[in-house]
Amino acid sequence: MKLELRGITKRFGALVANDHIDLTVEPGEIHCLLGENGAGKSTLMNVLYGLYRADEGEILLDDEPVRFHGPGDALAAGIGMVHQHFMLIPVFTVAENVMLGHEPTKGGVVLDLPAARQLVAEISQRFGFDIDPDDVVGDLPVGAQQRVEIIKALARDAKVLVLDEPTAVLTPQETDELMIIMKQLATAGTSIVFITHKLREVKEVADRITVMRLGKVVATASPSSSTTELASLMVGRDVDLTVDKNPPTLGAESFVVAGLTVLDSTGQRLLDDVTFTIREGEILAIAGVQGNGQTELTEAILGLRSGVKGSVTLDGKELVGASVRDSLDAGIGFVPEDRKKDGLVAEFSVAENLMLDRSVGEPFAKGMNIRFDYLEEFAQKSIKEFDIRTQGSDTLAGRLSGGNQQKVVLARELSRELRLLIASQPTRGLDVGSIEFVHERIVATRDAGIPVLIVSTELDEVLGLADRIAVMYRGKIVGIVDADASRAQLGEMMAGIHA
Amino acid sequence: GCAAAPEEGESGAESVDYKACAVSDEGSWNDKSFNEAAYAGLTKAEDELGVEIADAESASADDFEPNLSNMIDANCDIIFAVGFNLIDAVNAAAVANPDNHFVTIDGYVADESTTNLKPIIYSMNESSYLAGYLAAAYSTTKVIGTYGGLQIDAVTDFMTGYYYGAKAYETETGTPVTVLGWDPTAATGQFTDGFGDSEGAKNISAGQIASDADVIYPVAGGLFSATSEAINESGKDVVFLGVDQDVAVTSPEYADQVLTSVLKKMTDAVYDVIEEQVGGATFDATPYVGTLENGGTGLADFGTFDDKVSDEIKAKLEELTAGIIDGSIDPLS
Amino acid sequence: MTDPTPDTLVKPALDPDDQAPSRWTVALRDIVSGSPLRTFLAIVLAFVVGAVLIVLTNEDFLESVGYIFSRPSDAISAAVSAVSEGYGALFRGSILNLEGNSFAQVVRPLTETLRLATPLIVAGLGIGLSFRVGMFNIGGQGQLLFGAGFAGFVSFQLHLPFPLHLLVAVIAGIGGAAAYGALVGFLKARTGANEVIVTIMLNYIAFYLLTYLMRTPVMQDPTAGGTPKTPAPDVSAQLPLLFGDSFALNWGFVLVIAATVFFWWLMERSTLGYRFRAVGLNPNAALTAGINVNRIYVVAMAISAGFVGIAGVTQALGRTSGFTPTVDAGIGFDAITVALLGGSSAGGVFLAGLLFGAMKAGGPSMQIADVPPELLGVVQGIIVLLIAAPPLVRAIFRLPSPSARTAGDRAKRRSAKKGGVK
Amino acid sequence: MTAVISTPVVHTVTEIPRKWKVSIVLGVLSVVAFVLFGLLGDAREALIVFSETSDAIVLPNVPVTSKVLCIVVGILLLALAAVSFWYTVGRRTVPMWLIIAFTILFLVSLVTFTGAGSKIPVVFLISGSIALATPVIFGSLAGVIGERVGVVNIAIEGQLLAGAFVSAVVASITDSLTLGLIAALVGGALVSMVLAAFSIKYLVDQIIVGVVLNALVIGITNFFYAAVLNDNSTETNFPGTLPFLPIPVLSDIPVIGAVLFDQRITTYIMFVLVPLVWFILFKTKIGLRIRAVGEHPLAADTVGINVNRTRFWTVSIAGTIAGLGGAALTLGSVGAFVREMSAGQGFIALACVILGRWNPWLAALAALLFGFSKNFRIFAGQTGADIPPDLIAMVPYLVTLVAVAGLVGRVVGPAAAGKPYVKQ
Ligand SMILES: Nc1ncnc2c1ncn2[C@@H]1O[C@H](COP(=O)(O)OP(=O)(O)OP(=O)(O)O)[C@@H](O)[C@H]1O
Ligand SMILES: Nc1ncnc2c1ncn2[C@@H]1O[C@H](COP(=O)(O)OP(=O)(O)OP(=O)(O)O)[C@@H](O)[C@H]1O
Ligand SMILES: [Mg+2]
Ligand SMILES: [Mg+2]
Repeated sequence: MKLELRGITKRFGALVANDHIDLTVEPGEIHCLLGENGAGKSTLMNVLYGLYRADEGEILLDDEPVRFHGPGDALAAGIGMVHQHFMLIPVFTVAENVMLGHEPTKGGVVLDLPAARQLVAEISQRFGFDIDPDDVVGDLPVGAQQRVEIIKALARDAKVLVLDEPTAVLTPQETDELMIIMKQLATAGTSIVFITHKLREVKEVADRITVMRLGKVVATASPSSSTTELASLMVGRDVDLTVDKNPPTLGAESFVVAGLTVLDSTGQRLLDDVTFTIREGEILAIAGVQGNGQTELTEAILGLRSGVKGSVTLDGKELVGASVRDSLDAGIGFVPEDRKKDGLVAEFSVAENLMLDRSVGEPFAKGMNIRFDYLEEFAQKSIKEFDIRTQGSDTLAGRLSGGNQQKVVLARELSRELRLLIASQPTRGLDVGSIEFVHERIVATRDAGIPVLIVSTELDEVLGLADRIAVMYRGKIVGIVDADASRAQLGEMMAGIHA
Repeated sequence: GCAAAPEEGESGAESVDYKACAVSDEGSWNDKSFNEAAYAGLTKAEDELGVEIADAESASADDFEPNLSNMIDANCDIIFAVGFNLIDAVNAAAVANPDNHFVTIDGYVADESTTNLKPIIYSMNESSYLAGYLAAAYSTTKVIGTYGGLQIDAVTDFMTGYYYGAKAYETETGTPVTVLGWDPTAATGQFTDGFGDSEGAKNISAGQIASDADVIYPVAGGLFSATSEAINESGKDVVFLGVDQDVAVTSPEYADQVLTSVLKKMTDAVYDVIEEQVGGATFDATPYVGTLENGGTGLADFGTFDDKVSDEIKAKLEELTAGIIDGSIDPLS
Repeated sequence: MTDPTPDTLVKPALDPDDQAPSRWTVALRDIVSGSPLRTFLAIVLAFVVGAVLIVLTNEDFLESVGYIFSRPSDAISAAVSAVSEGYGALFRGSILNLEGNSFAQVVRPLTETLRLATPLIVAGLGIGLSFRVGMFNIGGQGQLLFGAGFAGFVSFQLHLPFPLHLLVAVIAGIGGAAAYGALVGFLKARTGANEVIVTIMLNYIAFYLLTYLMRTPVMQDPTAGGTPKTPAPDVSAQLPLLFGDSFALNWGFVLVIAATVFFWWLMERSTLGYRFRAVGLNPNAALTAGINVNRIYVVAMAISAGFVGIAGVTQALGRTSGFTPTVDAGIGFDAITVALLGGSSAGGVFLAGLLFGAMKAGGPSMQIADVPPELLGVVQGIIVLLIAAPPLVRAIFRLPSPSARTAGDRAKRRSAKKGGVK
Repeated sequence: MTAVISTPVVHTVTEIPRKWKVSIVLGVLSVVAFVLFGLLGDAREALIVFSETSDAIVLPNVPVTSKVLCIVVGILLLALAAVSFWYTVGRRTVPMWLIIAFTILFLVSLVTFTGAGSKIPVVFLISGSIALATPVIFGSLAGVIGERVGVVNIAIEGQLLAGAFVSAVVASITDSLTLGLIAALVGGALVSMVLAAFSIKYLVDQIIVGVVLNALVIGITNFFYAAVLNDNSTETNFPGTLPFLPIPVLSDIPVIGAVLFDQRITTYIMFVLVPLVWFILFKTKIGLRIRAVGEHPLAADTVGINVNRTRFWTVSIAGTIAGLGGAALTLGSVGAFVREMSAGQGFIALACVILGRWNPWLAALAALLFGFSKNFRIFAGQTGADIPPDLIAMVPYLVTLVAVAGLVGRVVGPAAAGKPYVKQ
């Protein structure tokens, strides 16, 4: 089926996420949509899918204008989508997830579960997926969930398939498998829109490429274009993602993690015998596909988890069993991976957020009273030093852009006397300018002789920042390598193959 | 809506310049029982004497005091505080407003020197004793039941009399009689969660019926309707006894289950007090105690059950009445 | 956006499934941001609905509707007089009694309003505090009963000289209620039990427990004859009258003003209040920032219940006679509506408590004017429902949407034109 | 949109932590039953009464020595507790059947102990419990459905009260019990619709709307009770009750017949609704969609399910069920409406929703347990057991509290319950 978008505009308040976007996808074509974080790719596809209502513009399928009032209409018209954030119901089985919305029934009322199972089995077999229809989706690894999403789309016989950053959660090997499937589908006549910002993938599968930046289509390119060419189209200037830093000046091994294991309430090992050390003045980066225990690792170090065994020492002080408060007092600065959920109180002002982890005693309080004058002074200083773009210290943190929210968290965490900095996904969702700033601050912290632990799923960031790299897979550290390791080697390690 | 408009200026009995007011205990006037009986005295005075009346229901104990003081502000000539729970509030009001006249029903005077507060109280154990004897005699299973709306003296007074009346039958005839729902020696028994708890009342009644009770004495205001429902559900031949008013008359829909009612003639007492005052009598604070002797309390007639109560029993009840009046029978033992 | 997979991991302190922040965020923002105009309009609207109910249940009006076409003026005048009599009585009972014979009689309604508002305000503060920590405390009734029970116990079982006795009784009441609140916080923190259900069950338990104790020598008034009732508090433990014998208003009101100021300081100025607010708005972030969220739940519930306990204290000690198990007089539940209406802020709750106190004070005189005071329950419900749903009030009165109107946004737009905030 | 996907890694389960709580509770209770009711129990005789003399088939009364039976049952309880320990040691969860069997046996022991020296009317104990549980079961079904679709229904109390009020008034005025029942459906649905509209359209917090609605329904019914019903109660508040509809033959079976087959239409509806709601939720297309909306509304939206419409109608229909519960309070029990007669049963229903883990069967069982504890108060009061009545009255609430805090604790409900769904 041929898909055509004409002049699609979508605003979120004052923000124009899509600005008069035109896009055509021919039948059987794999069309790549390339763009930085926040370029408006997902928004465009959500408009196509009927999830968002466009402010302007029209959609044509096989040259017929269509109007979608909701995803139901889009699905009926043959559009399938694998969403960037999976749209699976964790407590349902695979079969239930796949049939949801177009359930086979007996007599129009009672679910026909065998029929749904049959359908899942058939599709799995056709594409060589190893999926059991009766597995509960929440128990499946991410890669398998991804495949369930694809089965969902295929089960509805999608003529146009949108894949929104499907590779973000996949290992390189799984990515390769996915690309093969995409090619299979395209050959069978399905039109595919493939969203990513990984240039290698684009070059491998795309028939055509559309590049978006800041809500606009900035170019249409062919896969033969060079990587740097595509990159500068995407970013809007020449890119240099390397981080400027001097070789490390290493001090004592002040941070030691030994045999750290985390069990969840059902007894599963989320973290399995993790051991590493970081020296003063060194950055250790944890690489790995999302969901392999990185979150649990940082949370266990901070004291946010129960069921922790093993040992974590900072400057010789044991932190397993200590409270979060104790860990912070021991000198840990912590930048959580999800700043909105764990880093900030959105309804607090910038200033109030800056004292979140020091609400007792000096310097922000005197007795039970908050020292508002000191707080204001501190806030002004932080705003200036960290270039936080806000109307004032009393602006609510939730109203800041993502990058500035991150700067608030950094300003807070770096303002204490640190003995260890832990930063998870420090630049997720930030623009290039902010990324550079954050990287600079992290390197400066290292250069001040503080051990730094970075967790990032972006290989570029890991390679740019790290002095050493540890790769995690299924809760274990697969290996620790030097910063000059090759992408290929890291890729294999991320897939669980030992270096 | 096309009816003709009425003529202007119709009004009731010629009016006198006297205002009688009443404040209820927690609960509404239309409780088919205690409050209703007292309130009826007020409306009777309105109809027959032409006095002006005003009333206030109390939703909670917190309302007693404001309700009373509003009545004082509303220039009431006499204020009836209907219910045991109002004792404190009405005593305080009487002391604070020596020029107003108060009547407490079921209450007492806390301070001897108070001369503007008249208690109206009843010896309900006397008539209840008769009811207990009657119930025991009427019962074929020789199991009878009772329950209260709250475990307070104003309620258990009824139940105790009932218990000893039944036991009197037992001693007299030698037939063992089981009284469910109240044991005066241990002071334990069955009570609902207040006078509005019809669900509880129904279940207590159902439980007593399941244990073979065939006469039930609900001392719980209007909750007899729940007992009636329990009787209907059981499909058994069970009767109950009314309290306060003659239930067979005031709620005729239940007449075929009302063996008799134990009367607490508050309507008359309230009316009499107002009538006296309107007639110009000086306010007399001496307590009025309703007894079998002065007819303030007693059994109603047997209504539809008249022919089911043998003359023998009727005679016996007369005899007991006389005994209680002359003091030879103590209804509380 | 919700995660596609549930976080089945259990963090030590926080219920992972307790997604309270988002829900609470929305709710609290709604509540706390109630603009005065909207509140005013909601109150007006609720009284209009009340007027309609008065008219529809007025006998004269219903009679005259029967011949509305032959003489419509009757219906109209009946309606007008019913409403004006009803609301006139409300005014007379709660603000000024212009028919009064003496100054005292004229202004007594006002003091009655203050007296009845006293426990409502302070219980509302307590409930409001729990809201701001992200807990839904429906246990006002039980906490009030505990407060009254403990204060009462001290007031008639201990015998001490005047100011000391009163002081000890007040502290005992607050402490008793706070202990009860701490239990709720502990159960939530420790077992993850839903506090809505825990507090409701504890309401019943407190009621029956108190009733039981009032039948035992521990708390029974020996003269009450079987009735569950306490003895009168010793004079040395009673809250003294504020303006002499003509007015029932007592020092409890002053205590409550002090409590209101304390509440303001606690929530807006103190570090503890800061942590309460942080936990209420985003417990995850608070936990990550080293705040012991579980301990905050326990402490906050204790303080919340302590405030409600003050209401119990004024109920128990603001009288010369003993009290019964119904001493809470619905205040525990009304406090929830007061807190919602007052936006859980010190000033808001104070004003909301006054409004509800006025309605309570006006009830009896409405009754004399033959309008059931139950009407005020409807009016209160409608007010709070409207306050809770700002878009609805805006729709009814065609107010502009606030999103385009806040000062911040105007400033943002201005600066956006200038090329962004630098 | 920086939502973070954090998927726990799946590994082979190594050490499931042993959860002792259930076993310990059962252990303690079994020892209490064995020692207190059994060994130290009452040696008097209790007469177990299975049928009325008027029944079609009369089973003989069975006299038992209270103490002996309690010892026997106590041994069974100890055995069950031992089995539960065995499960826990083996790192397995104690199965539901065991907990249910234990509860029933414990109650048997309690009743036998209390009934020493008097009669134990079995039919009254069971059917009384069912009668007291009926409104709660209706309410909890409404709660289960509402939370399953993502709307927390604190307004069950208000729905019960509204259903009770309108059913009594309509049946009374029209003289038709059928119309009264229909009115109850409408009344419950109306309250639900306000709840749904405010929480779905106006995005007001669901708990707040629920609490306010309860207050409002109490206010409105109190007002009309005082302003209208009070003055002419025979016309407006004297509906009578629904007739009993014994099912021929079946109703003659001893005990079971009286309990299951000789009931009012409201009770029969309840018997049918519990399995029906379960079936609809878990076996039908609409049920799958309802649960999807309650778990992950956005995901449901992406497959073409209209989330808010599904929520609105599901909650509204659940409201009709709660409304019927209200009718069960009036037409199905005592007839006339009484002020605030729901008396907190809506909140108990809410507790049953959680105790029953959002499952209609378990919620109904929880409600039955509550009904039994209320009924036990009546039974104990009648046998003259000398426990202070105020303390017995406290038992149902204490049981609920202990169950919610002790046994259930941190259970996971529908993930999106309580959260509004906003579409861009
Ligand atoms: N629901 C929303 N409300 C407000 N703003 C939004 C919403 N969704 C997206 N945006 C904003 O619109 C812009 C485009 O977002 P979109 O998700 O389409 O980007 P993207 O190109 O898919 O980025 P990424 O590669 O990170 O997925 C961003 O600035 C984002 O913050
Ligand atoms: N809830 C909100 N209310 C008001 N303004 C908002 C809100 N959220 C975002 N904004 C404003 O909208 C603009 C765009 O925000 P957005 O988060 O999309 O920024 P961004 O382009 O992703 O920036 P960054 O790269 O720093 O994340 C910012 O100016 C921000 O202040
Ligand atoms: Mg995207
Ligand atoms: Mg951003």
